[in-house]
Amino acid sequence: MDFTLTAEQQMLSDSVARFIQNEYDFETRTRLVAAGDDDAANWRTFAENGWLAVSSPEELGGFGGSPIETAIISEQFGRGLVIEPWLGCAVLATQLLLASGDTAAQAEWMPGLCDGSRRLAVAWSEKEARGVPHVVAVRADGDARLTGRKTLVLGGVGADAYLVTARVDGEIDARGGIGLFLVKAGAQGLQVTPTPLQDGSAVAALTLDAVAARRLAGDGLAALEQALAHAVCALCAELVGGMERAIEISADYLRTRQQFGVTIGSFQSLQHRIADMSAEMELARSMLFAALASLENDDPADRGPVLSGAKALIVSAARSICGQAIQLHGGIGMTEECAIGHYFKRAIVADALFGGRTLHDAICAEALQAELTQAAA
Amino acid sequence: MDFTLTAEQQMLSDSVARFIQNEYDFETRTRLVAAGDDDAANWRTFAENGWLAVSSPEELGGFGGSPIETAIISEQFGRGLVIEPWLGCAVLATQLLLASGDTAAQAEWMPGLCDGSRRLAVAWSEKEARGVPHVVAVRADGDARLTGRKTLVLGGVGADAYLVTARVDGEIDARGGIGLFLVKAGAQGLQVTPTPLQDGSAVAALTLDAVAARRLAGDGLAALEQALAHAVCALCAELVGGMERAIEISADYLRTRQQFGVTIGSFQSLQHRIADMSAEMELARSMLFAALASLENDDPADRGPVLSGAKALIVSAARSICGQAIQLHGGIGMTEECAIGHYFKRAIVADALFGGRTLHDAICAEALQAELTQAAA
Amino acid sequence: MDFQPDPTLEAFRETVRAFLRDNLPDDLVQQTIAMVSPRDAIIQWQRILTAQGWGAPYWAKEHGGTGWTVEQQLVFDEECARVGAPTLEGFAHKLLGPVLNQFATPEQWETHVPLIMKGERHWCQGFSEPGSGSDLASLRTRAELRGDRYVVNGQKIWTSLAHRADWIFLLARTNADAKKQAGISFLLIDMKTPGITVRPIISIDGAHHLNEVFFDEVEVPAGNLIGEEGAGWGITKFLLNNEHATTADLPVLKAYLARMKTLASSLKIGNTPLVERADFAVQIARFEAELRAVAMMVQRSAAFHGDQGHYAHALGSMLKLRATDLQQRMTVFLVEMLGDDGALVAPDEGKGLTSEMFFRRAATIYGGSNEVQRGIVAKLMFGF
Amino acid sequence: MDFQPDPTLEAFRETVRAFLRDNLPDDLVQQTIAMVSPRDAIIQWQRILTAQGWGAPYWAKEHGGTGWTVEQQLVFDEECARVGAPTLEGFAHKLLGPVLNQFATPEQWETHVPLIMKGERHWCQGFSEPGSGSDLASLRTRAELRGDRYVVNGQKIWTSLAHRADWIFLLARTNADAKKQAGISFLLIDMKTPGITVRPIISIDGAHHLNEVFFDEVEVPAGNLIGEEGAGWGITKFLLNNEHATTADLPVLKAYLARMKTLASSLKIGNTPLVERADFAVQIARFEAELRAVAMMVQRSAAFHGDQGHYAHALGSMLKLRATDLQQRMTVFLVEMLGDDGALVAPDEGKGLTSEMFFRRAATIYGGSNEVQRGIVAKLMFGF
Repeated sequence: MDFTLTAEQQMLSDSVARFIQNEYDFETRTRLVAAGDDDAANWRTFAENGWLAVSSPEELGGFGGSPIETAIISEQFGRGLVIEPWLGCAVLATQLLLASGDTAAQAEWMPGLCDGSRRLAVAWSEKEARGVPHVVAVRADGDARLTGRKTLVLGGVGADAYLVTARVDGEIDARGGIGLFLVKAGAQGLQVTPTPLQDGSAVAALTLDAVAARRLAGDGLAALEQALAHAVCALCAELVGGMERAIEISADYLRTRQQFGVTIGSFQSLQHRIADMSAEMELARSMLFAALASLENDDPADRGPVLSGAKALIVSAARSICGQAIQLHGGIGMTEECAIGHYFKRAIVADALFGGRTLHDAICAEALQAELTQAAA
Repeated sequence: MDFTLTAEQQMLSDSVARFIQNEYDFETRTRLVAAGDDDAANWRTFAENGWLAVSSPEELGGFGGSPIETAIISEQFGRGLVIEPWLGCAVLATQLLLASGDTAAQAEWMPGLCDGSRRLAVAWSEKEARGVPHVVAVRADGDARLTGRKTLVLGGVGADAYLVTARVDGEIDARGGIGLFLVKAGAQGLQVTPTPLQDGSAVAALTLDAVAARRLAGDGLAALEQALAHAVCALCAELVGGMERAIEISADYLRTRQQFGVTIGSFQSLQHRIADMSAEMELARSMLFAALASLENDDPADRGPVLSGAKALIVSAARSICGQAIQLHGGIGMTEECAIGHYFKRAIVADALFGGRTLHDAICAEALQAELTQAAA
Repeated sequence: MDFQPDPTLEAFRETVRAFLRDNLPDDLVQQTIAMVSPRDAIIQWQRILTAQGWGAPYWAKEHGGTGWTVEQQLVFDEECARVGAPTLEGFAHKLLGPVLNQFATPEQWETHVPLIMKGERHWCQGFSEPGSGSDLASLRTRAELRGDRYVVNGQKIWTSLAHRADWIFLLARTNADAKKQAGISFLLIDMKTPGITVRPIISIDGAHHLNEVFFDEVEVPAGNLIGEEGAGWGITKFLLNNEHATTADLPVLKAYLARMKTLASSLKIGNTPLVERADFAVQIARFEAELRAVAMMVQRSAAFHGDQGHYAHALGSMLKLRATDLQQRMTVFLVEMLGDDGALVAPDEGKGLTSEMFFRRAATIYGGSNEVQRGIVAKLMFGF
Repeated sequence: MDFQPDPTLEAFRETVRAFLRDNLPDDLVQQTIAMVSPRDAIIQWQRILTAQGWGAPYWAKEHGGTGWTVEQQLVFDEECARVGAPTLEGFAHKLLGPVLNQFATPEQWETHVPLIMKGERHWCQGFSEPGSGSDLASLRTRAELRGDRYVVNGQKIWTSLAHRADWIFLLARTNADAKKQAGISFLLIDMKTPGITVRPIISIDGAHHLNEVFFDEVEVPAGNLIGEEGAGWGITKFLLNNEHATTADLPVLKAYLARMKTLASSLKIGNTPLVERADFAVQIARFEAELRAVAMMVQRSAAFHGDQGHYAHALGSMLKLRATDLQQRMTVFLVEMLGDDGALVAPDEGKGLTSEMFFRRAATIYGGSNEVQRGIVAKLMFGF
């Protein structure tokens, strides 16, 4: 293991940080949110800088980076509260396409995903999935026509096509019988409803009524689980960046805000609070590293509880730290025009993405039970 | 509801407080612990002051008080970290005898319990009970001869007889088939092993090998659950007293201890800490009142989750507050000769008595599930 | 001390229930948990209450109130919240009202209270300023006596509902030379007076509750001063001391728990309702237990009503610490329970819960921040 | 940055395992989790290590150490803890050793280090005094130079293992006129020197680890001064900075987790092992996850080894905050798992766990209290 960024990684990190600083300050972001959509120009910038292709294999037009490069970008995006569908399109959809092993679909879509000219989004979640990828009620009939409803489709507004999980067989929560399908935007029977998130970004709900689709090759559920593992790591990296920035903003505020004739940073109770917040953030960052190590090294079967543990711990840390950051700001922290509350909003939304804390705790507990039962046998 | 002590209650509280102050200071207590046994003279004092009979019915030689009077005494005993078997003998055993409804046994034993000349102890817990009263492996044969092992018998050293739960029928965790038996000290086949607790008090483990016993009338399990409800309230009251005293001792220390040229009570972070400890203690005290209200007013079937919730919350508060009280003392708090650590020890022991936090949380959760299932049906 | 249920209180509860059953119009019933009701609903409901003789449920009989005990007031609040009755105009009833009853001249009282009872005069509170949050006594808004009028200049901030209030009660500095607290006075001002500008502040729940209020040469009749000049700080302490049992928001906490139970039954993972999972059930059960303790702490605090002693005051601060913390944890968990819907601005289920959760972040800031409360507890209980 | 496993490190782990398999005598294996081993066991084990060339596993080759990387050292500690090898004499290896390597004269080094490598000289640390806990620089023990000797008078407290130590390294004030930190020097003293009295302190786990040490006209050769007169504070900062990755006690945390898993399988309610209950399983699983994060934080902190920069130093303090908190929560839960046995001094199961739990209350006090660490973090990270 090596915790120091390589020269290339440092350059990547610096270039994203520069973009945030110069082209994505809080006022700019506020205007984007008010406009109700992300900015096509920004997506072009992402593509031109190679960020959209950073962790895709070279033979498919990518730069062959690892999840670490994705995490480096995500962390900076988290600092900037970027609302573009990086997580949904550039991470989740791209990784799902790669994991599917459907070489025809890859050949068709990867170039456009890498150069930013086209976007794919993943429609996997449903009302009663709550983060469990094999809870699927959307049905595919024998002609690969899909019917049902998908929620929380990240990057679903304006996507050119959707990767959709649908059930070809079995009960709603059976692990088997799930296929991965490609649905073109504008397909007959497909209704895409933009649903704004609390954090200012826009996702979509999909209603499918016998929509024509093409089934992709390979094990759809396994591919989705692989892609979700990447997405969870990217989200965790984003939250670590967000917490770090929220602490910096709070420290700046403590240095300037005066009460009782002194800066409030001179109060020991607030000094100790921000120290505890920092310690919690560094623990979360350490957890992110553990998740990345597991994603790189472990069998898919083993890394489930590691990633679930990371999601649970890091989201909890983000909610706690960003909530306290509001508290350190007092009244001003409660306003829409102050950046700090938006870090908290993102942390709240993050819990709902890819399954909440209670689910991930339960996944870890079940893995522990399996381990000990096996050891006893 | 009335939160003000009546004149009689105030007198009772004052008289116990006076006893602690004058005859049970920390040095005296330390000598008692070192001697390895409680003090017969103290027990006589308890009896002479009527404390042992305070919540027993008048027709059986008691003063007809409610659980509130028991709680008043327990709170003061908690402040003084009293090691005499008040909880085991004067509360649990007396209440079990009363709840059993066996009038012959009551007539035989109550006078001696009230005047302090005799002691009963309850042997209900077992290694695998962990607070669940109907987990009973000790067996009673057709001749009421008991065989098996009981743990954590409060007041079990020097008791004149034992009230023992034993299984006459069914599996180890069946709710039915449990009888309540009276076993005389010195009975053949009975081995009483003193087992010192972490907090300096002495309990006993009982090994029974075909010990002759007399089965008491009534539903043994229901009587035990009733008696345990009283004991849980008394223990909670004791812990509230203990927390309150631990906070007072810590505040005194903060006022006197000098570091960096000032008393450490001038540090804001420690001021805020002790304020939070106080708030947690007052919440625990409120919870105690809720438990007492439930014990007085609710059906036994309804008060289970109330008392479990109280046990879980109050023990957790006690561990947290008394642990922080050590921290406020620094190194000196880690020493056997400093009182503060002993409040923490009692809080740790309290979790093990009558079932731990995890069990009581689970009882509350199961009650909630039953409530919602019933509502849905 | 006893914990016997009070039969007269239970009878009172039945009376309130019956009244609500018979008198609360269906179109006034609100679905959201805690938000302030629309102005019209408040007015209409106030008239109904006044007609019943319940127009001032928190005040003594001598002041035209119901003369209910604190326990009765809690029952009234709880029953109203349970059926979704409109909120009362809290500034008038819980904050300004007791101040008028205690400190106003008969003329002042006659000017304002009848309008409160009719529901026709709504108030807001002008305490905080941009530079004076936790350090309230450092406020800088000036009220200068010129002849028979005070001329007010300055700025207030975080003024809840200023945009729909008719009048404001505020603190202003009438003596620049006096030491911090000593120069502060308590004034009532008609919001229609020239020179007042209200500017909205959008809070993180996306809603408009809060405002900035600017005062530019605002002329106020000298008769609108409550108490003596310079007595404002004492009046404020009196007012804030009445506030703690209210900041606990017990009826709202109970509504949160009820909502958790509903959601636990209706929401599912696959085919399994959340409540059947031990992991969800244990968290809700813990909230239920903690809420039981907070509810009893509210009763204890309420039983001290009027007592200005150290312990009573400190207990109020401790209640604020614990209740606001619980409000925040419960609302975060409620949003967590919503699953995907918890991320949405306009969810299928749980509408209003995310707003509620964001809004609750302010609970540890307003009414004296929790840091200030800890300082109060440390001082009152231990002399630090 | 990469998280590839290092094959040479895995090979090293195999080497350590093989060594332990072949060389750790059965009678030296200890069952308790974290306690310091008996003196004889330490000596015997030190000899075995030295014979292997591993007599100083934490030092650079130039100082006679193994020259292992920090990662290798962590592997070594972890493998030793896993099989229950005796502890090393930590004061010598982790605290004094690096100081001698950095600041001692060649003569001083030759006097002490070979005896450390033979296991024949055990040390204790004389920093804290009754009036100087968190405020270490206020210490009052005096060392007065008279001719070629320092004469030491004063008192130390919380001196771990002083009763079995051969020598003590301590801080004393050599210049009463200098400002607080400036007058402090670092001395080595033979515990057999006349005038030294050791008085036991029994700690709340009922055991004797701690002591008071009194110095009454204790004569110490001037050659026992490390560094310059007055350089003691700088040496102390160097020493404490090396301490954080150690205070995390990662191998011990891992042993706690292993113990939880064992107990979860072996202990039952009725016929049901605890692990089959979701309520126990989820708590252990959470500890496992948090421990994974702490373990990675230890690696990160260790990778800064030698870096005296602000961030590296602050990260060490943050690690101390999080790891000691975890130690306390894990041990309290372990005792909770024991059920009835958790209340007993001599339980059937879980012997030593309650002692361990009580002892861990000190983890947030020693090595710079957690309050001091928070102050350090606030200062280094934010300039407060």
